[in-house]
Amino acid sequence: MIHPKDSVIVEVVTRFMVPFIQIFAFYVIFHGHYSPGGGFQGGALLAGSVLLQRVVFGKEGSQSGFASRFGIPFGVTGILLYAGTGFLAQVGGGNFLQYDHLPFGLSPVYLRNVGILLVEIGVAFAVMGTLVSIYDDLVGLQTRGPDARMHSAGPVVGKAVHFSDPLSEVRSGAVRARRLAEEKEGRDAD
Amino acid sequence: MLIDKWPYFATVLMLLIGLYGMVVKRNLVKKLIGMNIFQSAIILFFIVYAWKDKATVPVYDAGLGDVPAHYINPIPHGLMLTAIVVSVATTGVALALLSLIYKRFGTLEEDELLRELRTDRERG
Amino acid sequence: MARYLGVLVILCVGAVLVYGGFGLPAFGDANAPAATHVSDHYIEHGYHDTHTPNLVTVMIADYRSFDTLGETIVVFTAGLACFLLLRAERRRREDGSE
Amino acid sequence: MGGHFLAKMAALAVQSGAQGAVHGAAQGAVHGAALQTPDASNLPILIVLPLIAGVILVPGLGLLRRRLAHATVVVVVLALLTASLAALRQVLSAGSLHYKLAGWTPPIGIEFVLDPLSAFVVLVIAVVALMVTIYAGSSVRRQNPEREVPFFAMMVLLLLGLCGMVMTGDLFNLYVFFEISSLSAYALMAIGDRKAPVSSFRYLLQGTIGASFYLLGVGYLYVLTGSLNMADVAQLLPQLTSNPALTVALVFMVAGLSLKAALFPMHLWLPDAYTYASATSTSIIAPLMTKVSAYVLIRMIYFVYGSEWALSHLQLGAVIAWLSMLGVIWGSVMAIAQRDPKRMLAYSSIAQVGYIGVGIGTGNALAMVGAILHIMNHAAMKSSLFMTCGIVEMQTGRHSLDGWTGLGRKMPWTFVGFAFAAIAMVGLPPTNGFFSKWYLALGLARAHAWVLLVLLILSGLLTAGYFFRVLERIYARVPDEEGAVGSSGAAVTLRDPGLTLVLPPLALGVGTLVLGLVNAWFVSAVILKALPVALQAQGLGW
Repeated sequence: MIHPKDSVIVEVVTRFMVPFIQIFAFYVIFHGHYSPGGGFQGGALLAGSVLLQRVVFGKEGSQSGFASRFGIPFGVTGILLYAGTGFLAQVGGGNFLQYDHLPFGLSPVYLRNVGILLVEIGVAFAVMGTLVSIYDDLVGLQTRGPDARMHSAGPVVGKAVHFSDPLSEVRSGAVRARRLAEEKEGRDAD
Repeated sequence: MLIDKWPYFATVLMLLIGLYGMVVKRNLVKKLIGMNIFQSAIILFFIVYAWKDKATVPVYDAGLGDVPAHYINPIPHGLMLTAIVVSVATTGVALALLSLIYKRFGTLEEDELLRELRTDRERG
Repeated sequence: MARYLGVLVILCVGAVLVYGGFGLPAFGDANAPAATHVSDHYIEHGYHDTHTPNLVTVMIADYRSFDTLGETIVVFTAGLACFLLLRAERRRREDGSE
Repeated sequence: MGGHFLAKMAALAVQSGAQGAVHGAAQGAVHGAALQTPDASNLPILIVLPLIAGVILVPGLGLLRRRLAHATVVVVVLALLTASLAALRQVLSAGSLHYKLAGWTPPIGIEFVLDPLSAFVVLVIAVVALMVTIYAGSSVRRQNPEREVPFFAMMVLLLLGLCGMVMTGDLFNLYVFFEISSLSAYALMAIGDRKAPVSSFRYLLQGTIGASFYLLGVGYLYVLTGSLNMADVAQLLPQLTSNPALTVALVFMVAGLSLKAALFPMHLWLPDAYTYASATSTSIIAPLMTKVSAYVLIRMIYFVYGSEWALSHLQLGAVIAWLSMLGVIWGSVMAIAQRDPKRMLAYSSIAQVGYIGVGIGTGNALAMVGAILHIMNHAAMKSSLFMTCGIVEMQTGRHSLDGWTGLGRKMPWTFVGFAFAAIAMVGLPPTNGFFSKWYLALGLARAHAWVLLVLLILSGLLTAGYFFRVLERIYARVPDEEGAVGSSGAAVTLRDPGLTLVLPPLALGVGTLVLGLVNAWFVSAVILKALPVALQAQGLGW
């Protein structure tokens, strides 16, 4: 695995690339109506941008980009968007996923157009969250936050869920500062 | 006559290579790679039969109109998009299992694992 | 022994596939059933039904959108499977209960 | 919010079911809001919608509060059960239901088909799922507390996959649901014993071969017909019967599905997977996964290819019947040799799926009644047996049959269900296990397959061999020592666990007896209508 210590170039190029990858991903999702592309491809690209950060900045260092605890919730959101669109069409009087009954007040053709877009966004959400989540599980990232509650053996403590940011340290740059200090120490020791 | 269908036989060959990896290789990662080749072969099989001579990608173009002969068949492409996703998902689960196996047994060689598997459950 | 058995099985599969090849339509045949039956409907009506030129998108997200919902759920299943197998496992080890 | 939503769905299901009888009497304010046309035609989607909602809600609510996960699954499964009961009633009284997903008519879009056969299998799934869900509430909390939420989410996904497989009328959509159920099954199978991931990985490889072979078969069918809709394909196929590619499609589909159903030469993944997985996983996967695959096999052979051509071509029917019968004998013999109760049940699963295979291969009305009846019987029996195994493991920590000695006196209620299920497994008269084998035997006699008939009776004796051995050990012997020590080293008190653990296996076990008692009515009211049309005409006479 590439480690930040290995090369400044890799780090800088990654920082430079990630926004472009993400923009391109959004282009792929939203331009899926007109050219090859769509939810899965765009979602995979979004996940790719996050995974690039994971690889280059390490497990803890890239949490500010996309925290691991969001993986499964993103997947749930994606399915919710997809199935929700389908159910909305049913509420509008059609069959499940029959977009021309979506209650948006457009002509059927454009309703289908919008329906396709909504659905593709749902797919992109689910694919992005899930692929990142799979990667994080595979490389073994320590997670804190809400999903830790999903499998803590003891009873759940506290009524309210507070989404306190367990990684504020990372975000504020404290971790990075510490790492740089360590690095400097190491170099001094040499 | 069979020469006309060479892409089909290419996918058959690829499928057999994948199957060989899955059945004969003794290392679990190699089996997984075989599985991926195998699934890709099936995906290619569908794609091969989406092709029409003298046709272009299935993106509507006002110049070409909605004449079926001008576009290749969109169905296999859509189906295989789903199949690719399924393949990705299966690979993900398989990798998770492999990392779990490696953590517990320290090996991914099937022979060694089977030896472990055959020992009595009472003692294991 | 098992190795040769495996190779034998694979050769059988290959033989069956080659045999099946004789019945398949020619490569690129625009009049094959696959290229005419349902596919024609998608190409002819796809754009006019949705104003979306990409017919593959129309097909996966409208005509066969339930497949794509299934596809999304498959991916989600895989994510949840990794979660179930690896993250919970790690948690247990941290607790020292194994 | 979630509960309210699901309650609404359940209410809708009940209402749409009731409408078959009351005919629109209740068309009023309650359901007008959610669905403008809440007539019976919405039932197919109402079976799947609670499960999709469950897929979203179980992880969603589980993130907030761990305990909500199980409650949500219970609500979801209750909704599923209500919808499937209503569906079966509706389908039996008013004929098949077709639901056009996304509103497109079938060859263009995907459809859900509820005919008597699929409605029946969905009901079987729902009943077993409800029992296992009640059981899992306690067992998961005791065995894998740290995995509660993802475990239950996986269970809902498994059920979604299975119900989708049963109801879909589209070949490729079936593959998608196939993979949903398979992936969740691999994951569920991998938790349990230390070795579970290894057996689960082998299951994954072989299961993927099976699913991919099925997909290859779909590919051939698509290339030959240009359609993916089952009814449409079935209509187009008769013109193609001389095409070698169609033969290959049939062979690959049957091979792939037999692999998933663990029919005889392709059962290799099953014993290890069932043995090492946790009892809760096994008690939901063992009764449902192989049975639904067998159902898909029936669907393909009888409804898509047409049984006359498919079973006579290449002598496929005879091949399936003979191999399945070999599987019955082999599974029973292997089961006798086992000391581990779960492994014994796993081998017995191979044998029991073999019975279904014999029925499919024989292919006359009587044998098919036996096969379809056995899908239900085996689901109920196997679930009950595996749940009891899990209880013994939890209460005593013992993994060997030796440890079961005299437990019948220490844990009386636990073993009532086991005893009934075991007797049904052997096939003694008042239980329903007898009737499925009885119809199977009649079917074999009508097909003049005398050797198979003799083997069928012999296999019954073998089954009796291993189950009576267990029953004798449980009830007729005195336990070796008082207050025995479990494998974990801690002293165990041998007594019945709580009600939620005892009740489900008991209910399913007693259910086998009740279904046996009302058997004649059940066969004529449900199973006969579930037969393919060609076989219905044959009738049950000679």
